[in-house]
Amino acid sequence: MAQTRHFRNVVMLWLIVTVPFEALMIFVLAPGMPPGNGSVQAAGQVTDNTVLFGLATPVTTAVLVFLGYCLYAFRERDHSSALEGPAIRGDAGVQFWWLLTTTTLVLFLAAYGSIRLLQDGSGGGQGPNPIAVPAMAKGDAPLQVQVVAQQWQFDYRYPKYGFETPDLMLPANTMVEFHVTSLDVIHSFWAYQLGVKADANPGVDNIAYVHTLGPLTINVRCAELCGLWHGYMFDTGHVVPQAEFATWAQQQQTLLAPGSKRLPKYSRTYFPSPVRRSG
Amino acid sequence: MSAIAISASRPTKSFWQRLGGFNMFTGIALGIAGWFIGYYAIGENITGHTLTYYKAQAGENDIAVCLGYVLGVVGFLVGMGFANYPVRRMLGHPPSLTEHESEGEGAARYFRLCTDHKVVAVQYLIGIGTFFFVGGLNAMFIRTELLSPNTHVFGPNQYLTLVGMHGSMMMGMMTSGILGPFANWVVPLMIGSRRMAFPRIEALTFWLLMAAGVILVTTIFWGGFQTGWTGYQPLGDEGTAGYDAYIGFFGLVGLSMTLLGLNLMATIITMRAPGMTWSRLPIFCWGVVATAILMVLAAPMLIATLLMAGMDRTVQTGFYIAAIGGSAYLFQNLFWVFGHPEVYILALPGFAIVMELLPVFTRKPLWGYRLAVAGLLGVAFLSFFVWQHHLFVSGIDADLRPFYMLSTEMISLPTGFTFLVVMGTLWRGRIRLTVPMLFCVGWIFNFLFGGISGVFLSDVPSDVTTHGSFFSMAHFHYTIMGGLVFTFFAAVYYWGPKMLNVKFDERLGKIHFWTLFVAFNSTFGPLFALGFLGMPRRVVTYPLGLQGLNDWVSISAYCIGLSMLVFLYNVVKSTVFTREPAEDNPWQAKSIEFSLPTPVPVHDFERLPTFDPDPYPYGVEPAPIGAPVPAGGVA
Amino acid sequence: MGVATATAIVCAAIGLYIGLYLANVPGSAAAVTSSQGTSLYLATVPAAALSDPHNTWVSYYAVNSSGGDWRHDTTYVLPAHTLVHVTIFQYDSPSGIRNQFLSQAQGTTGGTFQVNGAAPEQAIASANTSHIFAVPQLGLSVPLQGVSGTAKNACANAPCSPTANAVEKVTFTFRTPGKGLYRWQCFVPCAAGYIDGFGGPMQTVGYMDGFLKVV
Amino acid sequence: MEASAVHLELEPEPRHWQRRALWVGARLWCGSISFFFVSFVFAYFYLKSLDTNHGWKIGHVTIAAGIGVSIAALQLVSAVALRLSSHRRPGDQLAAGVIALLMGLTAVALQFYEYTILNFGAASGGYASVFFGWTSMYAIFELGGLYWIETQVATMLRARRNGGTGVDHALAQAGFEACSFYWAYFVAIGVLAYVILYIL
Repeated sequence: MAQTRHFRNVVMLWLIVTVPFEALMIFVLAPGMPPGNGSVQAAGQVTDNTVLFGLATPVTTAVLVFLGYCLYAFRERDHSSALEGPAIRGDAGVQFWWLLTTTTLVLFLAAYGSIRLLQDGSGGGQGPNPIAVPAMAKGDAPLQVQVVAQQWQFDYRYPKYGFETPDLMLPANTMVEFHVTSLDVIHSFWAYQLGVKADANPGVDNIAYVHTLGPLTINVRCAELCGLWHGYMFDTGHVVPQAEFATWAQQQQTLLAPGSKRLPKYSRTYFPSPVRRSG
Repeated sequence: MSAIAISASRPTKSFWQRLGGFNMFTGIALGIAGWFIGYYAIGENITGHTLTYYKAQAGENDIAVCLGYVLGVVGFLVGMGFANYPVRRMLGHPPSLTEHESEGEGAARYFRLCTDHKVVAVQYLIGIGTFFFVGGLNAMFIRTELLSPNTHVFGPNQYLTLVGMHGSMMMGMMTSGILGPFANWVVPLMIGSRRMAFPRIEALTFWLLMAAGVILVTTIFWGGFQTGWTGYQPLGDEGTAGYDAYIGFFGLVGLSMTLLGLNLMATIITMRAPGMTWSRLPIFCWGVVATAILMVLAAPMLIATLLMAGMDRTVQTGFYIAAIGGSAYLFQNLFWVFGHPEVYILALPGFAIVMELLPVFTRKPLWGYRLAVAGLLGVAFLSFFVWQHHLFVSGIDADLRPFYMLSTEMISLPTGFTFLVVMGTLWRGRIRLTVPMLFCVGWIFNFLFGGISGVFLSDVPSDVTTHGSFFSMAHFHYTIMGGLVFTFFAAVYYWGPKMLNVKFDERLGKIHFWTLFVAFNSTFGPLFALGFLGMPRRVVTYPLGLQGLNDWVSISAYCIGLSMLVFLYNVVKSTVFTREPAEDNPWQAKSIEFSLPTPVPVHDFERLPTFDPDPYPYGVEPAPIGAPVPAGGVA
Repeated sequence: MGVATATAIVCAAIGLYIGLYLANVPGSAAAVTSSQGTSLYLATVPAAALSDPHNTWVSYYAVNSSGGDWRHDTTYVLPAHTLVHVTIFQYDSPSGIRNQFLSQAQGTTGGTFQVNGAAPEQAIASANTSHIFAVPQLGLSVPLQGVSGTAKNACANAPCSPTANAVEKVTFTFRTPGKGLYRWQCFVPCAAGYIDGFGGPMQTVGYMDGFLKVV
Repeated sequence: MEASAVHLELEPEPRHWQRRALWVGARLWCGSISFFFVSFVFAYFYLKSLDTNHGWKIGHVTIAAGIGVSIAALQLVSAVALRLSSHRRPGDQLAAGVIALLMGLTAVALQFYEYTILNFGAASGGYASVFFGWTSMYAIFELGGLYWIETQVATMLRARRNGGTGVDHALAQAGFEACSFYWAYFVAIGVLAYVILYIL
């Protein structure tokens, strides 16, 4: 019958289109998927994106092939024609299978995403009480770096060394615990290659974990509109070998001593006088 | 009761006579007067230690500005004649529904309070269309600035104001982009009524929106606002009085939305003609119901949120100021409890229009009517439970993140219903690729990508990179521009001729579609890549390596602009120059609005219609012999 | 037709205003090159000139070597790869630093600055700080000492005079990078009246923000 | 039909449409104001639980308990009177309307009087913000509700003066019912405000 033939055509076309696209996605595009394998968390995101692309591709091609086929096969080419289509008002079987398929997909995605998220936090800001502390962060004390955002610059406070600096420097192969906070408005600390993004809110300590791998250059940008120079709130950070990091930290301690002695006591949040409209 | 007699003619007056009385010009005059009273007569005379200090230091008086806006709007509405009826009611005169319904046939009725739903619809179409084009112009400016990696044409202040104005105008004005013009016009006709349940409120929603638009533009007088359309606090609190204009704008938009939704819902609930049961309601009306639920419930939260921001700026409360017990999260939470339903307020009418138009152009009944209704209502319901996905990296307590991931992804189920309905309706139809149909097909393509990219954003690990980047920007342009604007044009080409009694040039319409479709995808497709490559939203700079993609996007965006000019030319040509009257039923549609003469008379129906069991009586019934055939077919 | 004309006039007026707003870019001032090298002379005032649209806003001005010839410019044109001597005439009083690590100068030659020609300093107390001249892209940031809040002859509005008004003269040198447009800003919450001291002039190019145009 | 005719005889719409529209409209509007005030409820509990910078209550924040209880009581009595009269004779409705109007106006006046005697200002922390924001918005909305009651009272007065001619009694009754429902619902929010702001 006609509709069986049409349906077979659609399925065949779908397979023909999907297989190469799927292969392209998984084998060609996936290895270069953002944000790259700069850290354990970033690599996790690459895997996650690969899974999502892998699942999204057949769904997308299914709809597009179906649409294209309909427009090709069922298009009325005789404009004066008054012919009508068949009066089909639904089909319980199709609806059931559609619902089952989409629900399965959705539940799988939600479960998969949750599992990945709970494993290591995926580099996202988790607020003051993280739910996903990576196993490695529980053992040895991770390196704490406080990211102090202000209009319009990120500063990095290393409580272990007692200084604050505008330069982000991290040791390689180390568990880092970012504490992101803000002194004025909302910013967002986005260390692209590390796969870290955490909003900086005034009065909030937003914790994000990342496990660095080899040496790396990091582009840091503000990802939340923070006013006039939002577009210029960027800097470049580095992941360096551990010995090099130790040397750098020592140098900075000396170099920044005059400023460091004026720093307020280390705290998870700061509330500088808000200077209200009332003055 | 006796039948209502309607007078079709009114005494003619000269142009100058018509200028007097209650109309737009009186409204503007009183609006300006109200501004001066609010700002100078009251606001500048309020004293107080803090205010004096503030005025001396910042050279600004937010209390006066806000009062000026409030009284300006009040003056405008009084001048339009909106106070007349409430005052009469205060004096005890009986209620009436037909007031200002027949304001003659001339163009003047479009410039005054008119409660004919068809007039309000056309007012909406023109008014919203104007702001849509201004918003689009802002987008062109934004893309011009992004032609180069560093500031070059506009300064950073102007750039951010452009970003904010573009976003606010599109989100605020286009929220009513389909419900304003098309639902107001077609819903009463579809359900067999002569008017809306509250005709004066219907007119009010439109004029409130226009007042809001003007207020938004006045932000420039204060130096603009730096917050984008989301208006995050405490950045907004730092802003100059330009942010007061933002508050005034969105506050009025929220009020307009609430009333528009309430009115449409009350109309559909109470004023259905005999035979128009819920199961015979055209799917467009169901879309309107779903959208109206969101409007009625979500928009008031926006008003409250912005009022809190306004109080922080004027009377020194501290809702959003962390140092004195407030929280920036409060704003983010409240804003997105409104904001996520808001994006479905934008998207759902698009679903409804596609499903309404497909049967006409495939010559088939709507496939899966109940599923379609379930899809619309399901999206509306779920949209209240997903807002924290906007806060996935915000540092809010993370415990609920898996829940919001699940609820967000679950929205793809009812959205999937819509897709299934669309696909089922296309299947084995006799598809006529007219201009409205082309735009519907465009919607299927665009919204597919919009929806799929939404899955990436709803997945927390993937969202960490894409959040707040051009990826999310591309995502919502695919859903809103690809979803709402495409269906808006589908509706313009479909109902527009009947509303305006003109015939559009079909060739130009096709040129408009194809250029828009190609340019749209060429503009927003690369933005996904830009987001993945690390470009945040709303920035005026970007790394040198991204210039190629950005320039490509900018040039494509100009092509969108050119495509819109084709549309504008088409509209102006057919409405002003050729003026070829529209046929009564150019699409051989079987819905009731096309059974009426063009132009539709003021009273719509002489006899109230009665309705058949099937809202979509298209197609040839299957042959009675043999088993019924499966539609989509499952192996 | 009357309606159309009126609408057209209103639209044109609005369009013109928007156009003027968009084209509103503050002027630029070039550094002075002499036998002593390249010098840039700036001044900060508690409030812009009375004729300014925001005459209550704190602002930078470009001046000449003797502190005269006031121009309301915030884009400063400098030669590339050159040592620039910057002199800032400080007429504003202190507001205090929000982030204390900025009390230390960074990115200047020797990491120091001089106040009124005295011995080079590395840092100053927050309570004495009026502004911070910072170019984050270059890692440059210099805290600027403010005049005493009780000074009798404090300047109110621009223009001010180094002879008639209380002034602190801050000098430092830094090396310009390659060609490009770099933004500068202030880090002290000095926009009185605005929450966090960061509204108004702190977020408007032409007051406490601007560009270094290195050519 | 002849569209050019000066007078058209139109089939009238069902009379109950307008009455039902009032019924539905009032309930929908209740939904809207619920979400409006839910924002303040949310703000209250959110800011209280966060207590950012120990700023929930800064300094001495003591509320005028007597005034609070008076406002709530006045509103409650007005709502009960109005709602109970909604299915009674117009005479009772008129009396209830006048009572509700007077009590409501007194409540609004008391609210603004309270602002002048409190020992804290709007800037005294999260609680003060919510208190001033919620109560002032409530008072403004209350004036809107009182306007509606006033129109009912005025309509009944005028009808009584005219001897009841030209009045659609069923419609007037529907209007009164919708108004009293809205008022009762609105006052319930007011009582909630009292419980949350004064007792919790």
